[in-house]
Amino acid sequence: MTSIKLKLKESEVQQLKEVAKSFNNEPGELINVLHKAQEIFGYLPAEVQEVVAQELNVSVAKVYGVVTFYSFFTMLPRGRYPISICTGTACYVRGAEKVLDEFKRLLKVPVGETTADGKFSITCLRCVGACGLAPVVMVGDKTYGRVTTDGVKEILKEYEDQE
Amino acid sequence: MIKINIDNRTVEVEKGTTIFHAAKKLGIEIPTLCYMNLGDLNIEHKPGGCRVCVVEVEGRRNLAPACATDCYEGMVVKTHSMRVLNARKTVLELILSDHPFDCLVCAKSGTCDLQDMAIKMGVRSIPFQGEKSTYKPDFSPAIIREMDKCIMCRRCETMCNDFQTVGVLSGIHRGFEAVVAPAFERDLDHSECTYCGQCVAVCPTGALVEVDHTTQLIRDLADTNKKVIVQTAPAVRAALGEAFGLEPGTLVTGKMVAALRRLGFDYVFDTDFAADLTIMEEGTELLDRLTRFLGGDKEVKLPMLTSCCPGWVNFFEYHFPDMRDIPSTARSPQQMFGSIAKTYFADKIETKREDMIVVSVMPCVAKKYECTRDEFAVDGNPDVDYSISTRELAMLIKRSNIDFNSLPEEDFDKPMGESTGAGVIFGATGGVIEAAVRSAYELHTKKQLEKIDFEQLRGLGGIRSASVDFDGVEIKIGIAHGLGNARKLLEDIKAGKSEYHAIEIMACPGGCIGGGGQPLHHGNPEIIKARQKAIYQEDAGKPIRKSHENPYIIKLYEEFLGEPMSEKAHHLLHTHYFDKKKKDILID
Amino acid sequence: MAKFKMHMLVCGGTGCRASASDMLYENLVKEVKENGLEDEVQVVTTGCFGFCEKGPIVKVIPDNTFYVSVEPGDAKDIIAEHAIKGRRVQRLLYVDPTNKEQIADSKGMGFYKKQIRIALRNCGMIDPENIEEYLAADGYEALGKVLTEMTPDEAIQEMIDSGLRGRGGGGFPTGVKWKLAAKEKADQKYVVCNADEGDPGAFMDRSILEGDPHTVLEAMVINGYCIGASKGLVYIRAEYPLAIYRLKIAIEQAREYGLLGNDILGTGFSFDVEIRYGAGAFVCGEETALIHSMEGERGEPTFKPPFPAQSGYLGKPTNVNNVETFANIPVIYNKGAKWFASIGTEKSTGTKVFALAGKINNVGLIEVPMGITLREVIFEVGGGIKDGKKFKAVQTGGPSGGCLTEKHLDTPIDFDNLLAVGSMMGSGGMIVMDEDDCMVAVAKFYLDFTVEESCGKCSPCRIGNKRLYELLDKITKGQADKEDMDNLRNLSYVIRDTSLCGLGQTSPNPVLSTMDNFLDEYMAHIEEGRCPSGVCKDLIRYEVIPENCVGCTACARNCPVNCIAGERKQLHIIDQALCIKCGACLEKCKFNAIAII
Amino acid sequence: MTKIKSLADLKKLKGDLQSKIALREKSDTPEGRVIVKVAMSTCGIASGAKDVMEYMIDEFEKRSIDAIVTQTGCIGYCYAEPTVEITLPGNEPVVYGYVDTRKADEIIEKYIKNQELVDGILPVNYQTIEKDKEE
Repeated sequence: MTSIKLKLKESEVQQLKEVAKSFNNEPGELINVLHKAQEIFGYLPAEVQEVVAQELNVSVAKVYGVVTFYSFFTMLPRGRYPISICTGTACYVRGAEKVLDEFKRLLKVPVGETTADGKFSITCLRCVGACGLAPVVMVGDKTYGRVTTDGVKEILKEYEDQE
Repeated sequence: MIKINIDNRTVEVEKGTTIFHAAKKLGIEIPTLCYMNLGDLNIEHKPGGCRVCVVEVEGRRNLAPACATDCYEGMVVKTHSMRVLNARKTVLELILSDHPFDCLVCAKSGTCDLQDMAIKMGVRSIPFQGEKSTYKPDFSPAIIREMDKCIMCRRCETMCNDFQTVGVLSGIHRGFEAVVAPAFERDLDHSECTYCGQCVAVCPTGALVEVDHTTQLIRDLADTNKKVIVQTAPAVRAALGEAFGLEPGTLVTGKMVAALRRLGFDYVFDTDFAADLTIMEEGTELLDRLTRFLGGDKEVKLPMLTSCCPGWVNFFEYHFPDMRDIPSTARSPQQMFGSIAKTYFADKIETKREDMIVVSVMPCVAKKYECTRDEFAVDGNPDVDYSISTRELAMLIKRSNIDFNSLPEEDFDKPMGESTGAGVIFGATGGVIEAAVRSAYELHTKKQLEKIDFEQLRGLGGIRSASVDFDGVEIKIGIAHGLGNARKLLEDIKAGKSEYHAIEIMACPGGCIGGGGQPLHHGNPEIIKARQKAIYQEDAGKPIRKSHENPYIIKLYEEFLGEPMSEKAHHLLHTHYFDKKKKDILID
Repeated sequence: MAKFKMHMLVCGGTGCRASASDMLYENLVKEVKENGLEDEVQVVTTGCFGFCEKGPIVKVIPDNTFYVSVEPGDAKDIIAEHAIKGRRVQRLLYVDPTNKEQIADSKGMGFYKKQIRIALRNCGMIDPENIEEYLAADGYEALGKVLTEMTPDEAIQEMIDSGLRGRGGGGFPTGVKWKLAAKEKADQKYVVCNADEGDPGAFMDRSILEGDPHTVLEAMVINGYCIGASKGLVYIRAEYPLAIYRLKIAIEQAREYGLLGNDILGTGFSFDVEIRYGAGAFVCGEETALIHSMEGERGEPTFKPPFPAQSGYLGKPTNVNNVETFANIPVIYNKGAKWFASIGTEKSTGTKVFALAGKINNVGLIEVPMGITLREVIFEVGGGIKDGKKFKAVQTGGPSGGCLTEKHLDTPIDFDNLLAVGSMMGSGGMIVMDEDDCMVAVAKFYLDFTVEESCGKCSPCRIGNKRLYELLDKITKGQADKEDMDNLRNLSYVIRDTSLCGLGQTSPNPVLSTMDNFLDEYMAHIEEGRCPSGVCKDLIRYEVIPENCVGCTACARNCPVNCIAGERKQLHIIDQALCIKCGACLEKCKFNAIAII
Repeated sequence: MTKIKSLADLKKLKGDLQSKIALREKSDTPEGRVIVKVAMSTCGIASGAKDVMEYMIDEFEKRSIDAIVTQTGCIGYCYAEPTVEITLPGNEPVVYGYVDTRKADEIIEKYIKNQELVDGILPVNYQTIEKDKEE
């Protein structure tokens, strides 16, 4: 754990406080508030969790306990183009693992991490419910179906030219 | 009432009784690692997580956790069928497969529930090998966390959150990675931990233990240049015997003194002496505040809160810093003792402060932290050098080849070993306030108390209240033990709803007798009750039972301090509190 | 404008193509041309009819003639007889196996009864973002009927009579569950819709919410009326943005039309629905865990009793049903419990939606009556195994279910039968596996899932599943011995016997069922160090077959670790020490010169 | 929209809506309108249903075809996404699978304009429950 304290943008903190208020600062709304917080900040660093804890009057440990329980919440900033590879059963039997390996090989980062340039990050997720298109890969909100190892290169190419 | 059959025997139990308790009625001890029930203290923890207590219930598809399954009429239960024993042993082997095998060098060895269970189940090898959980050990001033040894019973979490409402510990991550930890897996030192030690008191394994000062102590005792002085807290004598196989509630004051002397302490003193001193200061402060209040002073802060419990002091510094002017400024007995020992007594025996080591034996883990606070040191030399727990003392006695049970009864040394019954009852919830009332009443009314025992202040209810007639003035008193209960009283004060004049707060269940440094109660609330009884028994047997009548206290004021709340007393016996609430959210 | 008088639909599904439908198509086109019918008869290929057993299939429009087992040579007759003379070719007609009657018109074929759409009735039919289309399709009529014509007790009785069982996995009778919640006395009760579809490979709940969100809302209001609740909550996966979006629209519209909110349909009954988001925890499909999650806690299950019906959300009586269960409910009230109970089997009434996936041709959502056999589902509705491979196993019930084999194919599907053969209905995932799937690796895949999704609260699930996974891993690496098999089995039994919630109680099913049905595969790994399906990386090698290698260099160029050596037009060799067994060479080789050994 | 106040209101509204939909489908022209339903569920959209839908709307306008295009949920043919259902006036609905813009163009030109079937029809292989018809 890094000891360098992250500085949050005041406007974003304010936004988060508004969100908490819109949920009546109810401790029971913790998960809803965390969802919104992740939308605002992109991820949930310790500092954000501290604000959430303060606003909902729950212990930071509890917030952290909840954040680490659910795989949807992340404490690491994701890449500008977060790549999610579905590793649900349908995708698994149709070769998701090979697709995942190819992403890892080409981007040279393990699952859960972001490339040095902050462009791509790789995560695995469980079934997006598009099993008909297995194996499925998502980049941001865009879904790619029937992805092959060859297709991996093409997907990356789409984003490499940007920025 | 319903009838059920356990291991071919019938028992009648009330509706809502679990299999675990029904079996107990038949003398069947179903093993468990996570279940904990502290009866009167209103702490029941039954997550049904360890699955060691599983039993076979006829007609049920899978095994049932005895701790969480209610009995029903006609239920047929088997607690040691082949299926049960195999499952129980396998579950235990699984737990052990994710546990370090360093039993021989573990602080908990011999008092570890997991070790006990492995012996009981006859585990001879672990059929499962695989990844083990590893965590960075966490060394705080009072508590050591070695989460490799955590078995996820979550008792600590319940104590920290539900009972203490401190909220430092929480279950984090999930699945195999799940463990109990402070936020962001930071060290306790960087959390809002009060060091109350209740997590340590209930931990079934060596995952949570206190910081061990015994080696340091042995070294200091061997140093001939040092005068080593020990003080023992009231609750220690009511529990130390348990470590030597004596019945809970056996008073071992005399043997304890003898043992300490044999260990090599130069002076064996009593924290009770300092407790009497605390009453002089705190009682005077209370009377002062009351007099001003009754005289119409609107500025005066009431109720006054006691301040002897270091866990409690930490608690309000973290959680209610804006109310830190309400508690008494009197230092705790441990610190008053250290302060007087290293001034008044040091002068008496003509020893320099640096050559004196003051050690305390405490039922407490937070005391280890308290004596490290900067404000309790002079030029970096602490008033109390370190504090050892009742458990550490027991270990030390054993290590030093002392047969505790055959020791003679000996008396404390003078002058700081002389105490009254009022000092003794500091060890139980309600005791501090009772001691204060005994003195304050007489000092205020200038009348003799007819009845010294204030039964209405005793008991084990989490929040208790009583009123005492101070010769026409009704003084309302509140008592809370457990920080969760304290929180309720504080919130009332904050909301202006509190009617009390004085409130006693102790962090631990039952007060110091249930402290985090005591021999482990292994979830048996009867032990705490027995210790409480012993405390009041010691009080009843004392010739002097009111602090202000302690001749050595009187002498101390005459020779050294002057008056209670004098400038010197202020300097040596009072303190101030800090705002420890974290509010440093950085904004760009 | 060219208008054909006749269309000939030739099945171009993979199954039929395997039985030469391509040639049939060509022959038909040729015949049409030769007879100069180009302007009258059009021949087109279609997707799978789902009747692959009797393929290739030709359907003639407009008379709906359905020809089965048509061979390429039959093209001549079909054109000559049917197209020119207007007479059906009798010998190619389908014969009903029950009464041996020839059926000419496909509409009369029992085959179409294989799928009945109740829960999915509106999916793909109406615009999910337009309440008017739902209303036009009998929407909210069941609600009107229940609110104005039935007492809560009567409505619950109707539900009990229908025999509907929870579609989320457990199969608990829905009406009975409602009754339990109804009899509790409380100032507030809750209806919860479990839309936290976590079973990998199942997506019917998402489809229903995306295609017909109002049906769920309507059912929730009915549920609320029955148990005396005025608040409903939908607990939905945050990973389903479209479903959330459409559900929100539906809630808004229902409020606008007064179908949610106060005094619904002037009956004085009030009910409203809120959305709660899941955050990616499979265990939250378990009701107590789901409720804790909705309360903002870690989604750890708690021991039952108390059941949610007694003490659920915020300690109040709560009824939890899943999306598919709710989707059936309006139809039950519209058409009656008796009608519903007439579909399916005696103990499992109605239909079940399955998500067919894996090595099957027609990956998709199907809704079939209970009691249909696995064979019918896989080989008829599902169109058989992909690429003409051999069927090996079908996994039902997701990570809680088991792998069933050839010998189970004729088992009628219902809650109890699946349980009896070591699997379970689960939420309706159905993953088909072929000869290329290693069953030990499949079991390991599921355990990997369970290990990741275990909440960690109870020891057998937290540590036991990890150890199960490690034992399986050992087997797939060829490092296990027979004792490990004993440990694997004992551990599986103990985890099942001692775990706190359904997740752990069922997590060993994939292991136990594969051990029971594919013991030889396990033993091949252990005794021979061999993976019969050629899947387990540590037990296989990629080798160049010298006779087939032409030295095209394709493999060497595509090898990610450059471990293939060889000059152009010369034999290539794989350096086994460097090979990472990614299989790229095998994929790239056009000459069958690379083999898994 | 005013709230529906009673069951009678609800039934009346349903009747109105059904005829409104029927009317909408009839259009002013004697032949009636072409009804196009695009399956827009997650998997449909992921495989490009949105592009297909937009393309068809544009093309209908360009080619002056009187059609209404609506979105709908998943029909279950996940393997063949995107899927589009087309109902020509007076005809049974026909579902096409694997529809991309090129295929859509072919469907418009051949099927919609000329009632010429195009390869890739997905046969209906399920039963629907009978809807209760009002009066």
